[in-house]
Amino acid sequence: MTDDRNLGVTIRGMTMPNPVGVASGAFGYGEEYEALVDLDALGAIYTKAVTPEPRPGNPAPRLADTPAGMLNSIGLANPGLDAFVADKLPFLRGRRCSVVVNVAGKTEDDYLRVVERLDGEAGVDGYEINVSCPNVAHGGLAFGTDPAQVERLTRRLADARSKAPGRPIIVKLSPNVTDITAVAKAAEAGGADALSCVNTLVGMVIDVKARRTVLAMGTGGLSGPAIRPVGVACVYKASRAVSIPVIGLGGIASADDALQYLLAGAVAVQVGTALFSRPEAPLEVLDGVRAFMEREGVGSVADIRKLLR
Amino acid sequence: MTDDRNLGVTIRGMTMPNPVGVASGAFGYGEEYEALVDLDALGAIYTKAVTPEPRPGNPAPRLADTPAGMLNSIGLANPGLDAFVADKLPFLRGRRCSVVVNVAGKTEDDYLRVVERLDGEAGVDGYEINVSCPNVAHGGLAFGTDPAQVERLTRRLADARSKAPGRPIIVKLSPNVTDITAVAKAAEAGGADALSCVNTLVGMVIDVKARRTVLAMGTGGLSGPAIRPVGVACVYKASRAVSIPVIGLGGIASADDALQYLLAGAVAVQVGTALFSRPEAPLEVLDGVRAFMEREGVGSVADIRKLLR
Amino acid sequence: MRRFDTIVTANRPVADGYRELRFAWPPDDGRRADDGREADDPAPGRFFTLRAGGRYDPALRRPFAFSDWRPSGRRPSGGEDGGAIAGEAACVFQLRGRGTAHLATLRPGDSLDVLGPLGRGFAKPPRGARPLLIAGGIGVGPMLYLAAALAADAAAGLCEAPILAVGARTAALVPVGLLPAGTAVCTDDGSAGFRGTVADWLASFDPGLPPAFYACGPAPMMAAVAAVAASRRAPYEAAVEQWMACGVGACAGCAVRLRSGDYVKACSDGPVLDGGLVDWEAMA
Amino acid sequence: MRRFDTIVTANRPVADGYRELRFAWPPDDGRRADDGREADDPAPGRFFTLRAGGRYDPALRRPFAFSDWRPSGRRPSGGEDGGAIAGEAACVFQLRGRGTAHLATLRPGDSLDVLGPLGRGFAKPPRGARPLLIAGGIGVGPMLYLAAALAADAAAGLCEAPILAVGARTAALVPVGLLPAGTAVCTDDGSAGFRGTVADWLASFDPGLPPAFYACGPAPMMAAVAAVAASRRAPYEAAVEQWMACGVGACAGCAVRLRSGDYVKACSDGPVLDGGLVDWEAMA
Ligand SMILES: Cc1cc2nc3c(=O)[nH]c(=O)nc-3n(C[C@H](O)[C@H](O)[C@H](O)COP(=O)(O)OP(=O)(O)OC[C@H]3O[C@@H](n4cnc5c(N)ncnc54)[C@H](O)[C@@H]3O)c2cc1C
Ligand SMILES: Cc1cc2nc3c(=O)[nH]c(=O)nc-3n(C[C@H](O)[C@H](O)[C@H](O)COP(=O)(O)OP(=O)(O)OC[C@H]3O[C@@H](n4cnc5c(N)ncnc54)[C@H](O)[C@@H]3O)c2cc1C
Ligand SMILES: Cc1cc2nc3c(=O)[nH]c(=O)nc-3n(C[C@H](O)[C@H](O)[C@H](O)COP(=O)(O)O)c2cc1C
Ligand SMILES: Cc1cc2nc3c(=O)[nH]c(=O)nc-3n(C[C@H](O)[C@H](O)[C@H](O)COP(=O)(O)O)c2cc1C
Ligand code: FES
Ligand code: FES
Repeated sequence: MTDDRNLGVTIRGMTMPNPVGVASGAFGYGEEYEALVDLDALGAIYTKAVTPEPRPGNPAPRLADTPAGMLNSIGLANPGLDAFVADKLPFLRGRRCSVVVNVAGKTEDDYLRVVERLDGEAGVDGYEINVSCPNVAHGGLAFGTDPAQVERLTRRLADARSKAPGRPIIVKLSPNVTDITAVAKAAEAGGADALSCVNTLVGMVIDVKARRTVLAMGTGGLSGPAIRPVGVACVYKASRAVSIPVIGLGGIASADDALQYLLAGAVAVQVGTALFSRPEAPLEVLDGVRAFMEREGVGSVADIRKLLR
Repeated sequence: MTDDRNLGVTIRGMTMPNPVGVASGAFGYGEEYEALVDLDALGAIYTKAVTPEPRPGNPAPRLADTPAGMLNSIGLANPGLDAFVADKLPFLRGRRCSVVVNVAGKTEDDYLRVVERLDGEAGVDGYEINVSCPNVAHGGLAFGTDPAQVERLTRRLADARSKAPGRPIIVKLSPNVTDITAVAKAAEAGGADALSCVNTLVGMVIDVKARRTVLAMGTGGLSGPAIRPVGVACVYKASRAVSIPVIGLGGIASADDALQYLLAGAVAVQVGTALFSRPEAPLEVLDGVRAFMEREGVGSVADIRKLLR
Repeated sequence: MRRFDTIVTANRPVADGYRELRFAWPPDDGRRADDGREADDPAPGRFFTLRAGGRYDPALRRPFAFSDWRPSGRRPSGGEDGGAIAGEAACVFQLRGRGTAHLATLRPGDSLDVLGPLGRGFAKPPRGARPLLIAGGIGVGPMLYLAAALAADAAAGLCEAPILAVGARTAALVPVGLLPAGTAVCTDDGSAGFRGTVADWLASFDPGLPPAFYACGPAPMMAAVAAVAASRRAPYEAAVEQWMACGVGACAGCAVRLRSGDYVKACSDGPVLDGGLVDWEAMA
Repeated sequence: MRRFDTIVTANRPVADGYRELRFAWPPDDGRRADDGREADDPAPGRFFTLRAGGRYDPALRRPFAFSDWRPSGRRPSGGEDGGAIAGEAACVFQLRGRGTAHLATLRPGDSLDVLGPLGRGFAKPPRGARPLLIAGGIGVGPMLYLAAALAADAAAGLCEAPILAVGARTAALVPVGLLPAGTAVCTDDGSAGFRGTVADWLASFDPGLPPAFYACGPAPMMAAVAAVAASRRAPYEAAVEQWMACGVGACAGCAVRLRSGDYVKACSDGPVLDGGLVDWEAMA
């Protein structure tokens, strides 16, 4: 039997007990799912985005149903940095799983403020930099689509990390780009410790009867199994373009889905949308990955990719 | 009752009898589907890509099943320009529906050769320029992702059109770009008469048991209902960025799906992957669009978009 | 709150385009607590979500309000089966789209994937107030359940007897077989009961006592009740409807706009909200 | 060839992980023509595709070979029902993934969406040749049908009697109930019949007459038969398997590589191909 220590994944100073995390925005700040999921069995909780100021979020409706997927336009709704530290972090502190705070903002300085403040707080194990948020305007396009800006932001964040130098900077990439390897390389050049891949695709659903977009904001982010082939292709390409680890996500609902990402080159995965359908999905994914490793005699999660022919 | 003439869609010198066509690559050269679909009831047949030389296509397997979609890596398999004219065009000639030839190639000159030769042949009503084919390498990326090259190619094709100046040049856009409006504007600037939107998304499926990609080529093009929200968003954006007409496609399986595209800004639609599941889908789509126009009292297809709130 | 797989016990049409779905409720779940607000109490106004199709399509579960709930137990008298009473829950659902189309195909014995109970239910009426229950469309399920619960409370002397009014476009849309005796039926076309909307009916109705409003239905109806409740300075417990993803307060997807401009979560702050605070215009 | 909606008539397990699905074949469809190659003739080796799930998920239909087909007709003797015989078709399918998992849930009376008949079937054996039919795994369905058709032809003096060999890993995977008398069963573990692969069995078998090979099964088996057929300079009608999208020759998705390097379409050039020409290595 594989020793469970072999399931651990280390990124800079953070060691996740296992490779299966829950994706930002799908799991709130953990507490909400406590009755449904054994949090201590997870590899990591990636929190809902934290911005310096509280954000009410976008107008409603914010959700739409799509074939094998969904759209969301939550709009980074969150209580803000102070309330996160006061009200949400205490619950997360002391969990067995790693706690990665998803960081967002309107400006580069916003991101810095969040990381600098959290560096002084115990209970945070790493940062996931949400440069792929459609709400952060930059020349009309989303922030994370410009390699130069991604590199600069990453460098500033990596440099700012003084009090808690062991905490990894994980840059979360958008699939809405012509060439994801250019953004991946830019993040690596800026000093990112890892990438996570992918955020949502831009999509729209129109309510034909009502003759308007279902989402109040028009477009939103497409997630769920529908986008899994896109995510797997992105991870395959990104993991071959950089030498830092890549965390895979997008449409993972079963162990087989997660193993596609791990074979494609990821060292860990996140489960997002599937939580809504089946809260225990991440634990089932973990069981399946563990069983695969035992069956195939793989010593560590990062070795799974070597099995791809 | 709406007079059927109101269903017609005119692009340059081509008038499609109705707005519902069948997408390139999903309907061969028409003949294959003759037993299953009344071709004369279609608005247009967009042929499988035609290249100057015959192409055997990519190694097999070329297909993969995905959630609410599929991947293909056919690789522009086609009998070549001469065989197309000799063996395929005669069947298409004289159909009541418009015949739009999907044009592809390795170089700009390849595209020119196809259009120049076909300009001398009766039975072709327009050209759909497949600049979004992942097989046409250009600096490591697909051709259709570089606005400057799209503009130049479009201009060369538009200028070359001498014998049959009425035939529209329809540039088919890729969704695999950071900013689809930039490519749309480039095509318009180059003299395109219309755009079609979207081609497939890049995706990958890994067969975990076999530990290899399902497609022999690794990645392929994702199509089907899974990508519909992406296509609708692209049409919404592209149709607001240009003043030439936009033809919408991507995951259309029902009239409601087509109406989403028409409300988003398209003047016509194409049905691709849904044909595989239900060959009569385009005719059902047409019936539904006609019924919608009657119910809503819309005089022409192009007016449907005005109904969007 | 728990996700569990159970068994459909009944699925039958109750009006044009409406069905009642009943399913087994696990014996160890949902013991009703005394304060009526316990996490596992399937109280009136609370809801559950169903997987309505394949494993991941639709990706979003579908929320439905309890229209009935009975815990498992034992008859004190015993009997052939040892007096076992199986637990059961139900909802009344309208056929709308692909999720409910799938639910309509379920047969007794089919498996059902349930997550619940979720959300905040209805508060008890103030002492001495007349509970006025207004249901429209898909709102009929939760109001039936509330009407039954309040009738039982009233019989036990805990509150005044409730009055239930059900509105529909036409008679065929009213699940008459499910309505308790004395229900005021209102139809827009006058094909049954009072001709007009429930709001019209309300305007002409004298509850005798100070009213306490409870409602669930389409936004215009909810807004009309809000106006009446405001004019009578009466409490208004309003069950809202909004697209949901997680159902547990984690995703902020089910935002409902309040008149203050703030957003609350339908799934965890609601679905029962103070109807006077909700921005009903934004819901339409 | 036609897409039509019909009704499941039977769906039962026939071996571990294998089921036989039977469904009504429309009366006006698939009259068998004399040359056995007519567009609407559900001849052995030809196939149909099924929608195996929701309206668009899976997006690709699933192909299955006919394992049986009976046209509708009338008994000359008449009878209570006027002598009506309903048409029926069948396949034997293996549970592999989500599509076949869905098919396994179908019950008699359920609706079924069929597109067919498709593709090219098996050619008749040359006169005086012994038809040797080799089936492995999911290849058993079409070979059963071919065996029955050739047995009938033989009875009518049109060809020699066929010999059917079925290979499987172990006895539990063999649909014994469906096999005609005299079938050679081969199991890798020797749990039934001949111990070894069908290729091993073939090597030791003397057909008496010059053989004509027919096979459907996994690529390694198909390759082994190709080797034997080549060494005996015998014809080899091989039914191939490949992912399909359109099923009608339009999409070029079902490419099968020949040893020449060319590609043919499994759906319209095949599924029955000259087994000596196929690049079996590329199929593995
Ligand atoms: C707390 C709560 C309790 C509910 N209780 C009931 C009930 O007891 N009986 C009942 O019939 N319905 C109830 N609903 C609504 C029910 O969830 C939807 O009708 C159902 O999800 C529709 O699914 P569908 O796949 O059939 O329709 P879809 O095809 O998904 O949708 C059809 C249309 O219905 C609308 N819609 C779907 N779901 C919602 C939703 N959750 N909120 C707002 N609009 C929606 C959409 O605008 C869409 O256009 C409740 C909703 C909530 C939030
Ligand atoms: C002409 C033809 C006739 C066939 N006849 C039969 C038959 O009589 N009985 C039978 O059991 N099966 C038959 N098959 C195979 C059958 O189509 C597949 O087993 C079925 O589609 C699997 O669907 P699924 O959704 O259950 O599996 P999926 O989850 O889609 O696939 C499971 C695995 O099966 C493989 N697979 C699926 N479909 C195919 C395919 N078409 N070609 C190659 N590999 C595939 C894939 O590699 C995949 O990993 C035939 C295939 C063809 C092309
Ligand atoms: C409701 C919702 C909210 C999300 N919020 C965030 C967020 O705040 N920050 C972020 O980086 N990603 C966010 N995402 C994106 C997910 O983390 C993930 O990248 C994406 O959904 C793809 O994974 P999935 O298909 O498993 O859901 C959100 C996704 C959903 C569905
Ligand atoms: C099997 C297959 C082959 C295709 N071949 C072509 C092609 O030759 N040229 C082209 O422009 N698009 C091709 N496409 C893309 C489609 O025309 C269409 O843009 C895409 O599939 C999205 O539409 P859909 O979801 O309705 O299929 C092909 C798609 C499929 C599925
Ligand atoms: S549905 Fe997720 S917060 Fe309400
Ligand atoms: S499946 Fe389309 S050509 Fe064979």
